[in-house]
Amino acid sequence: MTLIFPLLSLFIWLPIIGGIGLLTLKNKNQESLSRGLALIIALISLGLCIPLIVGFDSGTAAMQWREQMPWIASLGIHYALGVDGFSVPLIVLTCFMTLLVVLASMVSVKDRIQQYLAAFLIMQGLMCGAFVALDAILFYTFWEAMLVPMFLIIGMWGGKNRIYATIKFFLYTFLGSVLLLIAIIYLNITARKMGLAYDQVFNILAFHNLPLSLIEQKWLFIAFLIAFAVKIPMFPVHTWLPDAHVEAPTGGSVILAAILLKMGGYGFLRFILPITPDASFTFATGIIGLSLIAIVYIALVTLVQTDMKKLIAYSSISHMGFVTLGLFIVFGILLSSKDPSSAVIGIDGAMVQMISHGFVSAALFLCVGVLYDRMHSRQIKDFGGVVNTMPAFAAFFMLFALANVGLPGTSGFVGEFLVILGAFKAQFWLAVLAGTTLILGASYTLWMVKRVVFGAVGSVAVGSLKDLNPIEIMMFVLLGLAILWLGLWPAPLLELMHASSNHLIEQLMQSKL
Amino acid sequence: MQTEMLMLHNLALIIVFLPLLASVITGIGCRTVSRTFAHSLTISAVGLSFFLSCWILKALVFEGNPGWNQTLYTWGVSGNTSFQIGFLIDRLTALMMVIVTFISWMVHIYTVGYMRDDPGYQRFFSYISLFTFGMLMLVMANNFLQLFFGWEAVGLMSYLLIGFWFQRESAIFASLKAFLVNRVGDLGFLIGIAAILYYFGSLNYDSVFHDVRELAARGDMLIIMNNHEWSAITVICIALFIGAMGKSAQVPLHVWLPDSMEGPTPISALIHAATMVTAGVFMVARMSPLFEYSEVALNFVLVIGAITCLSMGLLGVVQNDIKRIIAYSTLSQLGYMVIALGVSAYGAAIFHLMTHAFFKALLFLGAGSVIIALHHEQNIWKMGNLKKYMPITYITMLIGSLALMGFPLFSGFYSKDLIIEMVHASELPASKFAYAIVVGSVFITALYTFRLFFVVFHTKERMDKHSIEHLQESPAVVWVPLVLLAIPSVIAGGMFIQPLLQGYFGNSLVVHPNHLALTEHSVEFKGIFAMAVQGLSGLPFWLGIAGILTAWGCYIKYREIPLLLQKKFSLLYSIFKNKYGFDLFNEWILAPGARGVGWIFWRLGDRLVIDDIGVNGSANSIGKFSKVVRRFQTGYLYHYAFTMIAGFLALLVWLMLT
Amino acid sequence: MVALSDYLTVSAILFGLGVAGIFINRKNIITLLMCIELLLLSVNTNFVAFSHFSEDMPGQVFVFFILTVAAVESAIGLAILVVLFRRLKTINVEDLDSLKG
Amino acid sequence: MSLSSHEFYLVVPEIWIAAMASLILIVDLYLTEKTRWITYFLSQITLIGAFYFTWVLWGQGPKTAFYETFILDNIGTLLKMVIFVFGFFVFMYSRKYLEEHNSNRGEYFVLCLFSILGMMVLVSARSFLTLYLGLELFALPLYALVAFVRVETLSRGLSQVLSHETGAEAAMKYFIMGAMASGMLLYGVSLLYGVTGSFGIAEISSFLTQETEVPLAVLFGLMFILVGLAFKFGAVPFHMWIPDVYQGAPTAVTLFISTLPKLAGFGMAIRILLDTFHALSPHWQELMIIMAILSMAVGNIAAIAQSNLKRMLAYSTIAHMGFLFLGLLAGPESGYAAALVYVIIYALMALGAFGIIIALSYRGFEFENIEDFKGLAKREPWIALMMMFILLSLTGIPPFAGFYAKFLVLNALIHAGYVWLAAVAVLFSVIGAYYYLRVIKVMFFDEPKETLPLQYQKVSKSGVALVAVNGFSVLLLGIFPAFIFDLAVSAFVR
Repeated sequence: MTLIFPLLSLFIWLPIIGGIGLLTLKNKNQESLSRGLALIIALISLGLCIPLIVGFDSGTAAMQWREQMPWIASLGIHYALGVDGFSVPLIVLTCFMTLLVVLASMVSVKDRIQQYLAAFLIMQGLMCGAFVALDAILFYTFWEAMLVPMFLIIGMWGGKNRIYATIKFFLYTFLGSVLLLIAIIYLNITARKMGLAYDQVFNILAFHNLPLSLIEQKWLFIAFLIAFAVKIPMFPVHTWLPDAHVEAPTGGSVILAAILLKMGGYGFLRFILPITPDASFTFATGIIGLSLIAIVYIALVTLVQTDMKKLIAYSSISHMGFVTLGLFIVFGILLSSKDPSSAVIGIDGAMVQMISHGFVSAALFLCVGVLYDRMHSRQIKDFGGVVNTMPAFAAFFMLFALANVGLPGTSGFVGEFLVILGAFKAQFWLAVLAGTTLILGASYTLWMVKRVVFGAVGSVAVGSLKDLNPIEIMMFVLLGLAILWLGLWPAPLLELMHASSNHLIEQLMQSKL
Repeated sequence: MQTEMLMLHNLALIIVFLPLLASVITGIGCRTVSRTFAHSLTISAVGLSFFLSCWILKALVFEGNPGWNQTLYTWGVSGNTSFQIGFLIDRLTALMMVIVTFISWMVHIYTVGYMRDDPGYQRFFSYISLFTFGMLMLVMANNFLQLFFGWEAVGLMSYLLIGFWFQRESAIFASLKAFLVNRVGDLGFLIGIAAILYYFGSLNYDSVFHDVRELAARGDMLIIMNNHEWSAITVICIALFIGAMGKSAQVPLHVWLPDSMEGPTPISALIHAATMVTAGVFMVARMSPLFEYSEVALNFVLVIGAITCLSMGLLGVVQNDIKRIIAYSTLSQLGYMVIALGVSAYGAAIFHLMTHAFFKALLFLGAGSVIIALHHEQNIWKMGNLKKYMPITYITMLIGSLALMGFPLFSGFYSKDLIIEMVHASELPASKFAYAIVVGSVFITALYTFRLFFVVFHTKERMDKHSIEHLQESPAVVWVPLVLLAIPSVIAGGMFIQPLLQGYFGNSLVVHPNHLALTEHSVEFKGIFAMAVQGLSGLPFWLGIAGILTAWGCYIKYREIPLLLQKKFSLLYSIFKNKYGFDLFNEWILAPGARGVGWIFWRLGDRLVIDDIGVNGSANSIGKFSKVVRRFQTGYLYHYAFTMIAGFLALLVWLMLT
Repeated sequence: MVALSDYLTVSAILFGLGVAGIFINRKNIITLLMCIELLLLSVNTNFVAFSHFSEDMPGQVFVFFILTVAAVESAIGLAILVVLFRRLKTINVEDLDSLKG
Repeated sequence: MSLSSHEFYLVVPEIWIAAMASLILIVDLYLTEKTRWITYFLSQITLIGAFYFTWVLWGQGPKTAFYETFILDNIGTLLKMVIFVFGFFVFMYSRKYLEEHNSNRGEYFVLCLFSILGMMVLVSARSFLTLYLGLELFALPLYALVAFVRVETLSRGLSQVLSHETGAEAAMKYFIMGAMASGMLLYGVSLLYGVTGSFGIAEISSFLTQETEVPLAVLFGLMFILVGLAFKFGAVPFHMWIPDVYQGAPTAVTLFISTLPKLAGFGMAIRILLDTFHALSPHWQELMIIMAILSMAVGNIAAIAQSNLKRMLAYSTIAHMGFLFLGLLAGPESGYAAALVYVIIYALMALGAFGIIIALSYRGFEFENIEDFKGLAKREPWIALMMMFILLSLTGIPPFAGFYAKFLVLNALIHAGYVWLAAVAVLFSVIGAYYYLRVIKVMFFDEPKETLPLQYQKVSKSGVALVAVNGFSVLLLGIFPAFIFDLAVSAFVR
């Protein structure tokens, strides 16, 4: 056994311990101290991504940076960590977003800043934990524990209706995830019956190879689906999202949209597809149908929203529809073409869409946050002509809106493009229906931009708005660069997960029956 | 040779990225850089691009360089598909590059005068340079991904430029409308691209064009609906053409173009007349190897073009806004180009695209000159007799008008006449119908063109006193581009028709052996003057003359005729006035319909069914149930005891029964 | 000859009376205490009867323990009753309803 | 047959507690207000000593004594040790409460010690005779404790809080119901005795194993005994006493009732279900399933509408006992161990929850309404945080201990083939999550109430420390749950 540097543990525990440390800080100027400390921790976390990527071998789908030690030995539960091409980008995204949230809090959060930052740092550790956990129970632990800081963030720093929103958020997701636990235990029992080694009985990768009958797979699929569908969220279990987003403080919305939703997509990649390939195949049509409903129906709903955050939240649902669509058209492609590698496009599209949506939705929420800080309103009707007083803001807002529209050259385009290309391979009408997002997405986004940013100065309040301060500009520049980079040159990202996508396709092609 | 190619490769890069660089610099620093800096930087960048484009054109045309396909970088690899960014330079591209950079350069210069007092001066230059970049990306692309990038980039720029005066409600409305309508087309375009990837496994032009014959031979069919199969190529071509319909404003996706006149006039000239709207035409020409294999698609193209050509020309006759008249004329002329595409006369389409770019830019800039002289007055009925005050504008506009109506020897004559001949020669089922329309449209073109011309430059002054006092010829930065554009508007037709017919485009355009009209025609070509003389005896010429005379009769001599006609055919007039109801449909049925459906979904689906009934409903019912359950805990001992005994007995019964 | 079943029937009736007394009586708490005694007595009857008929002594030993415990129970019950009466000035079962819901 | 001195060696802890309790009872008579701490001190010594003596006996089983009426085995020993540990913490929490409510008299500790003695007898019972005696010994002091009067408070005429008045009512209800339940248990025992001719657990067990046809009287007996058992746990429909007693009793007593009796009840369940009726498991498993589902349903649903925290926690107890039943019915392989872990962790959480109520209460003011917790996070951030830990643990959110308790039970349940039951159980815990969240919401999201009755006192440092130890042990047990699980498994190794 070779001793390796516990990089992944660092990703988890550095922010968590930092967050706890922040809570216990007692000092005369503890506020500025905690801001500084949080910033340093966030920066170090982001810095850790460099060795993570540099040391990552994108040529193999095997887990890397592995760590494993017994945790609850008698049950075979391990503290097992590892990353592959799917988790690395998500970890980077997580660290990046936390840094942004910390930056954003510099100007906008004044109430209980210590706890606020601590909650987000702990959140970061937990999210990274979920992305790197290879043990199902460890994953579940992080997955569930995440609810708590988010619950507090929405409840403590949220808007008027925050209580309803946060309890709804908690219960919705909790309801989804309890069945996940049942499914995990069921798999564990199966693994034990198979006589798997004791360090394998809760291992997610070992789950991938368990032989399961179709009926078992179907039930497992449903249990997993409920958990992940709520997180993504898929129609019709999406209604927690608009409420949670609207009421959450800016940082909460950012993390919620940028990373928490990705948990659902990640769950599909890590659990549903490899563990229940045959059931996934059976249910693919249904999931694709739900995805299309998300894309079209939700887009229409988005059109009539009057609250900016709600609008962006609904648009998130619509965009996440592409993730599930991308993942499940794979089966259609595999059916219609014999070449398995042509199906990779669906997985790639879904993954890029997740990362991109992370950046774009976060950026848009930050934009709304910037406006909210100044006007204390999120209603579209209260704005109008913001560009007159905040030209720099308007420029960034425009950029992010265009990324949301999926304009080529921005990250928003790449995922949708790949998924639509893939959808056509599966079925002509799928591509057409998915493609309606081109029109609907542009409609709701740019209509909002029109009403908020453009036009003559709408009110006295808008007339006295102050443009971005340096910290906000820094945030937006970072986001803008990320969005453009991903849009103009997604090759590094695609390369990073190349092997993992191929591996997933192989797993999907191999029936467990 | 090696080094020369390398240099040309780098030249191509420079051509594309100079405008981008200039735009980014002015854009980021738009509040800090001076106006002079902004315009000198962008003008020199685009100017340099123009000269370098000329250089490349020279290398291709005169030095026998066959063109090349260069790869810039790999955008991404997914599965077995590799997406590359690169440039395909051939004669078609080179010509487009020259047109684009030239028009753009002219507009840049013109803008210095036109936008002199605008607070968004630097921003404007940034936008139009960025537009130039997008357009160059579009025409130089060697793959569909990049084509789509350029396609959307110019769409974006048109959105931003139409809404340039963001305080005007009408402008931002028009910009949104333009973007959305274009997106409808883009949906088709994207489907086309997806189909190409599906059938060809690649998005690169060369491999697609290489494999198309094989695909056609294989005759792959795509099941659209049950028992409804379409040939794959037809689907691809129609889908792509739907994209072109959006960009090139073909019926029914034309509605954005007239409204886009809300943007500053240089934009109308640059985007909505000369370059962007022709992107669709260019794209179809570029895709000629595909379209040639689908008769159905060609017929579709032809019919759409014909409908647009006639119907939009008719609308031009009843408009009163100087820019809108020209906009409708643009629509009609785009119809001509699309018709040319439909009959496989890609060369003629590109030719008309080029001549049209010159004279339409000229007309727009001329109109802009008038508008700015009248302090942003656009209603032609508030103008009149401007020839007295603005001689240069007057003359250049006259040249533009003659070119537009296709007066022999002017550029428009050659291109338009060529198209008419082509349509005549075509053997497609729809060509008879199209022929009638192209010929008829000549009359209408002349009518609306000279209606505008006469009303604006002749007749009485109808401006208010204040305007008349300040009325004078526009400054040099405005009229110099007019003159510079007037020159090609006259000579471009004569200059280029010969090389065009003698196979200028070489292998960059492909015509199926069955549709070889254009090359056949070249045999009969006897020289530009001979063609002009021949044109004098043709029906189109006389129809044009009739159009001018009618305009003269109606708007100078007998002013009461149009009013009489208006009364007489009031129904027809109101149809024309309402632009066949497209806008009404979109604004009163489609958009509110979508919002209404969205609202219903939201309130009924999300709020009522999922939230109120599903989520909150179950929560509330549990809450209510909780109150009921609570009531069982009465507090009375005897109830407690009874529950215990009853429970005991029930369990006992269960135990005994099972 | 009295058969085992007769004893058992009697004790079952006693037990039933005790139980019914607890939930039918709505007036006096002391009645409840008596009912509980009745329950225990029926159990005792059972034990003694079984013990006798199976000639097994330990059953009757159990009865002694039950009797002792029953005494203790009564003591505690009455003590609580006293406290209750001091507080509420009532020993009505129906008045014991401040804790509910 | 004769008794050997060796047999007395096995019951040293019991003797020690009995002797010490009697001693304290006497000593307490001679103590003044100022020296009252001696009672407390002696009680804790008693528990520590008992823990030590039991510790010595660990691993020495299984041995029976006193004519097969007493058994020393690992499960009993472990339960006793856990009972002492919890008793120790209960006393620590209670001391301050008793002082503040002017009822710092020896009776509380003495009664508790006697009750503990009863529990010890109960969990070591090898015969229904000892089982019954243990049960009564553990229950009777509790009836008295619930009615625990604070005469001083009354005479000084300070403002009275509901629980002072309701103690007697709760005690009466508890007493009547308890007596009825033990009567039914006894009736069942008598039936069993009639059929098998013995009330020794071993004899009955072997009788049942040999018998292929189950006599009807045995089923009746089983049912009656199950009632006695279910009553102790407060499983529906034998739960009616729980809310009233939890709410009505002084919080220090509620604290005691909500923790230790659950452990003792678990011992009783093992003695009855595993030791006696193992052969009839198909029969009682079905009944347990029904009671478990009913308990989870009624407990979780009724808790939602509560405004009194003690009462809400009482209903939550009912729900948790339903979950515990699931572990018990899941069978011997891992179910009992899982249930044992569950009951220990549940006791820990209940200890914390009621302990926090005690820590927050002060002279004349019971901190028992959910409303009182408004804005607690601002006034007592540490206490609020610990309360949140405990509530989340009760909900079953990892990484808190409650999650692993639930996880182990579910694991056992699914292993036994009851996947559907596991699904039902988790769905009910989602409903349960709501009322726990509501308390967290009140503590963290609401603004503090403007005025609190009487003079508000901040929780003392030692109180916070005690709560923190409790809260962090909930967290730490969640992060490192392995040892407690191993312990539970080893308790069932024979």
